[in-house]
Amino acid sequence: MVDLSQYLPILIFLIIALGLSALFVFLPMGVARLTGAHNPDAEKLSEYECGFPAFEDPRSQFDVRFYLVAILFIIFDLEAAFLFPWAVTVFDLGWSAWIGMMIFLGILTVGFVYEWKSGALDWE
Amino acid sequence: MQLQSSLALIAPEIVLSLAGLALLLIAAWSRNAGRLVTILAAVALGGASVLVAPALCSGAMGPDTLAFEGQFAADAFASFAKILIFVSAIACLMVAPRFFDRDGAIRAEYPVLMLFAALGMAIMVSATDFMTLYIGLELNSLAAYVLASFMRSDDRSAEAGLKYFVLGALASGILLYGISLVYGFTGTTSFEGARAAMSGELSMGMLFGLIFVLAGLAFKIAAVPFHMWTPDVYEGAPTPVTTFFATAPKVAAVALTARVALDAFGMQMDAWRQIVIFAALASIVVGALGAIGQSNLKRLLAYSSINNVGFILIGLAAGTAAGVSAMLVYLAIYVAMSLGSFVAVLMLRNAQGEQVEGLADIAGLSSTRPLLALCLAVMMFSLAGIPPLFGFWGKFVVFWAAVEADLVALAAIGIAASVIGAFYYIKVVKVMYFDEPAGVVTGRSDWAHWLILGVTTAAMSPLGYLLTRVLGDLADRAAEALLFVA
Amino acid sequence: MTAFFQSLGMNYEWAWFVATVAGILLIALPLMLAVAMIIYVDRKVWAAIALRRGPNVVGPFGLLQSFADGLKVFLQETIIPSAANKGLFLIAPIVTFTVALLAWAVIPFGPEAVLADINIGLLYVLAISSLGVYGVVVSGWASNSKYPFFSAMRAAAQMISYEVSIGFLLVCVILWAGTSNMNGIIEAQRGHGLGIVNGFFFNPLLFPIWVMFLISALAETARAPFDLTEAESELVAGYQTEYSSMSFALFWLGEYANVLLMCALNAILFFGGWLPPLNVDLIPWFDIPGWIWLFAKIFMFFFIFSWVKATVPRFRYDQLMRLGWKVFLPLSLLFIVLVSGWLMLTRYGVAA
Amino acid sequence: MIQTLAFYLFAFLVLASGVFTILARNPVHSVLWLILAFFNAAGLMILVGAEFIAALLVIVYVGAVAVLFLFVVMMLDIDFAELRAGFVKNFPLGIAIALVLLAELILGIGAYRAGALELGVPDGSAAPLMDRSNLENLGTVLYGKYLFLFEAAGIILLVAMVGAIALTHRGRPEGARGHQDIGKQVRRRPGEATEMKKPEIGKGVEL
Repeated sequence: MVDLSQYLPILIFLIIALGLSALFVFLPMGVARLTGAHNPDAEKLSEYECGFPAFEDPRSQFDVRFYLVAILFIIFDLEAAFLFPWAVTVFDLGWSAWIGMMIFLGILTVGFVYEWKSGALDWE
Repeated sequence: MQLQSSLALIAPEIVLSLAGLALLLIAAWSRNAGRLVTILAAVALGGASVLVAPALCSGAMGPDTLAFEGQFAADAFASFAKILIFVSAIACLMVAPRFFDRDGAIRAEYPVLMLFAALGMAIMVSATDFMTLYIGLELNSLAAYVLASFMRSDDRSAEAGLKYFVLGALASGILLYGISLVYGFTGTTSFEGARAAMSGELSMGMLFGLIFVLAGLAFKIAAVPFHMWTPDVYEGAPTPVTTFFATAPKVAAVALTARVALDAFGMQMDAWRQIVIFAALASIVVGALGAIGQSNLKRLLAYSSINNVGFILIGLAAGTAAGVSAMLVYLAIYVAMSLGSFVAVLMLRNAQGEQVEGLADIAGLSSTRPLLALCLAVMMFSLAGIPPLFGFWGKFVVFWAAVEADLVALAAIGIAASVIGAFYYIKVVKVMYFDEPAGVVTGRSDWAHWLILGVTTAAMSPLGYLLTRVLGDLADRAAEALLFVA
Repeated sequence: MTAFFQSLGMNYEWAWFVATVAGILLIALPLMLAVAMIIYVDRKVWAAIALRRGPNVVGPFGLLQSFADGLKVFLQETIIPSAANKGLFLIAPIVTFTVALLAWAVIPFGPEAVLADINIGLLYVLAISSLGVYGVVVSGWASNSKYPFFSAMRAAAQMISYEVSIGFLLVCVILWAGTSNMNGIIEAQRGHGLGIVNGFFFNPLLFPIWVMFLISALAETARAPFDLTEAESELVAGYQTEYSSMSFALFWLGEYANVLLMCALNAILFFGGWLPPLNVDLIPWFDIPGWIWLFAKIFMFFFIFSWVKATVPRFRYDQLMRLGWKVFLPLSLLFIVLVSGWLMLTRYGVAA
Repeated sequence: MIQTLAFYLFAFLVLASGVFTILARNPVHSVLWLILAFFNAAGLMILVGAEFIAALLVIVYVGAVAVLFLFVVMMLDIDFAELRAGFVKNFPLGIAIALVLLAELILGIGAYRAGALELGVPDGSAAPLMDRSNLENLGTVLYGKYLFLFEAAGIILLVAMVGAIALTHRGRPEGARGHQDIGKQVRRRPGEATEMKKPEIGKGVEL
């Protein structure tokens, strides 16, 4: 069974950590106003581009390969997710469970080989 | 051992998976093996059909056909559907290379995805558990989404894939909601358990679960009111893929719906019957009316498929063995007609070898390509159900089953609507035979196309009546296997 | 600790609450202190390898250098670029730092000294570390500037690529330990090597896994030689380019907290965590508290991290992706097959 | 008490972030709200005792799926105004679906109130599992009874992989530069790359 009392500290930790980091971000902003370090001007607030004014929109279209990596990541992440419950039960369930997982891994390895050979993993 | 008997029962599926994996590896290693992979995929499908056939001929049914603790049934009903699915998949593989030749050789992913789609459908029709159902459905759908947008440089194909995907995902979601409701209220995902739990009074939750499951499935068979994706997807997808969509998945989804309705929800026939009757009538009417204004042949055939689904559902609505048998006979005839008509469309090419799809472009086809025009005319008359042709037989058995099940009104409305439907089929024939020749269709065709068109035309011609005995016999066995538990 | 507060006259609930908060602060505050000191150590190690002196002005041996830096950034102005997406721009460092702290909740410092002793401890760490990517991506996007954006995309692809193989490697450890509870994994390593050595690294099947894990850990935390996200010759300072003041410092703190976390994971998963290195009572070996052993091991791994950074040149991006997808992924899959097959043969037996 | 409080906290945050997912003007904000919703849903999962599902929700949905979403919305130039227009056009459909889902919800609550959940008669096989961890319970069922479906799920993942590559990946033209062949580099020997020459004084080297 799940012991919920073990999760409560995580929740409290989350709240404290959030508070702490928020403090770190916002406190110096307040302090800077008090000390007079806060002194923005247009030049200072423009984005950095090696000293030039920016000459194009930074949010440009990206190589489709980044999407492909993300999709493949989802698939392999799911595969890993299937492996976790298997890893703790396979020795109770015996060879059928082991062989079952090997078939599963085999199926995805075929996919992986296909991926590799079709050049989806190549970057230049 | 139990596992071994289970494995023996899923032999066709194992063959398909292994073939799919092996072909994927071939595809990975040589880029230009598309044609070879297509042939091998067709061989694998043929092998799977052979493996499936004994169960159909012997009329397998009962607990011996159940595999994996009742998650999977390899009975005669599933076998009937599987053979139809595999045969139409083979046909769609045969017509593909010529089509894709136009922009470079066929890519090997096409046959591989086709194989996996067929595998998903085989799992669907054998599902006796909601989880098997969902897995099979998703396997089929996922492959279908990719196939629909397979010509990625073509905007229409990409759009078709996207539309299919978004609406398909929505339908899957609805189906899942339904399944979880059924599971929540019956405490089981197996059809058998759901049937037992529903034998008493139908609670509100179960009813809603049932409605949602049927709605999700109605999307997959493109029955009204969940048909809106059909014309766009059929038009946009590459024509061989459209041929596939119009045949195999329809068989699988109809068979699945029949199993869910008669097995899992079998004790609550009154609850789903009204839904099916409504969907049947609405599909017939919307299909017939929608087709009238269409100028694109693929769109027109899409509406025709919606229309046909209505007739198929009439068989299901009867809910008897005769009804299911009639439904299966109709399905078989429908598959042959769809294959024939889509292949005929595939053969329409202009001088540059590009596909021609407009209704106006086939004007006067009878003078330029008389044989093709004749075949297409046979298909159209058969789809309309005009007596000497075999299409009539399908409609006849379905209406007969409905009348026997005391659904006289349904049969009457169906017959009336089929008369409206005949209008646009005959319009196509009129354009081909009596309009001024447009002279657009001049391209040559492949032998594979002629073969499929010839076979289907022969089957739809009055010669087809020679098959009624065999077909009816097999369909009866399949129907009996489905209703065995009942 | 709850018992102690109860003895002060609190009822159980309050005692538990105060004890938990105290425990959290006992993790979070020393961690920040440790980060400050470890940055100093880092710089000293590089300096030593490069035959320099390193920080030596502020405080004795320059020990207070990090605190001086901290004070400096604290008093700086927080610049928010006018084109930036202000809310997200400020949230990004908060996310980075929070996530870096949060993973420490399940790290065991001793047999009893763990804040949250959950069954899925290792999965929790994996889940939390998969959140780390958001701080980077959001900061890069919110800055609305070219270099941060490029860097964010690179970082995201890099982190997710190596997360895949880290996931598979962790499965091998879970297979051998039979549990994903952190303390359970440590206990499984007691006397693992010939009954003497406490640690999975001694196992010939798990040693290569440790090596891969160490390298993946470098990549996951974007440490050299995989620090392409802030490759200064290409991307200025990467996703931190537009940041200043404490927001900038939070990225640093988070980054080093993550590095320490990875060192701790190396120690816990492969080197016996809070167990002494050998399962033999040489000196009053077992009387030394567990957390000292753990800290010593963390420190050792941190030294390896610095050492690598000081000596290995930076990878190119295609080489990085190649290593992740074409080397580690298949290898880690292979090791899952090997490890599970071997364990099935030895634990379950051939008959069945 | 704390459980109830935590439930309301998570439930409120799920709902609120769900609403903001729809209302946010900027798609990137929408995705971030969605991530917050996933995160809180994971909290809810922990409250019902499904810790593994919670971990999966974070690892797979937050850690993987949402990253892809973020990639897509960040890197595509999306016309926000056009998106709005589509929203208005599809509003009736959306309302219809929302109403249907609302009906589901009410039914679910109604059924819960009525105590109509008749979960069948336990056959005893599931009972001993309950004292084990979530991970073990799930593994026992998934790799025992549902092994067949698990393999089929593997094929679904394979199809997803093939589909993703077939639709997005374009093979590079032959001879594209920049591809590194590590094996070739390692095999290379100094003798193949360099040539020792001793030119006479006053004469150059013929290349």
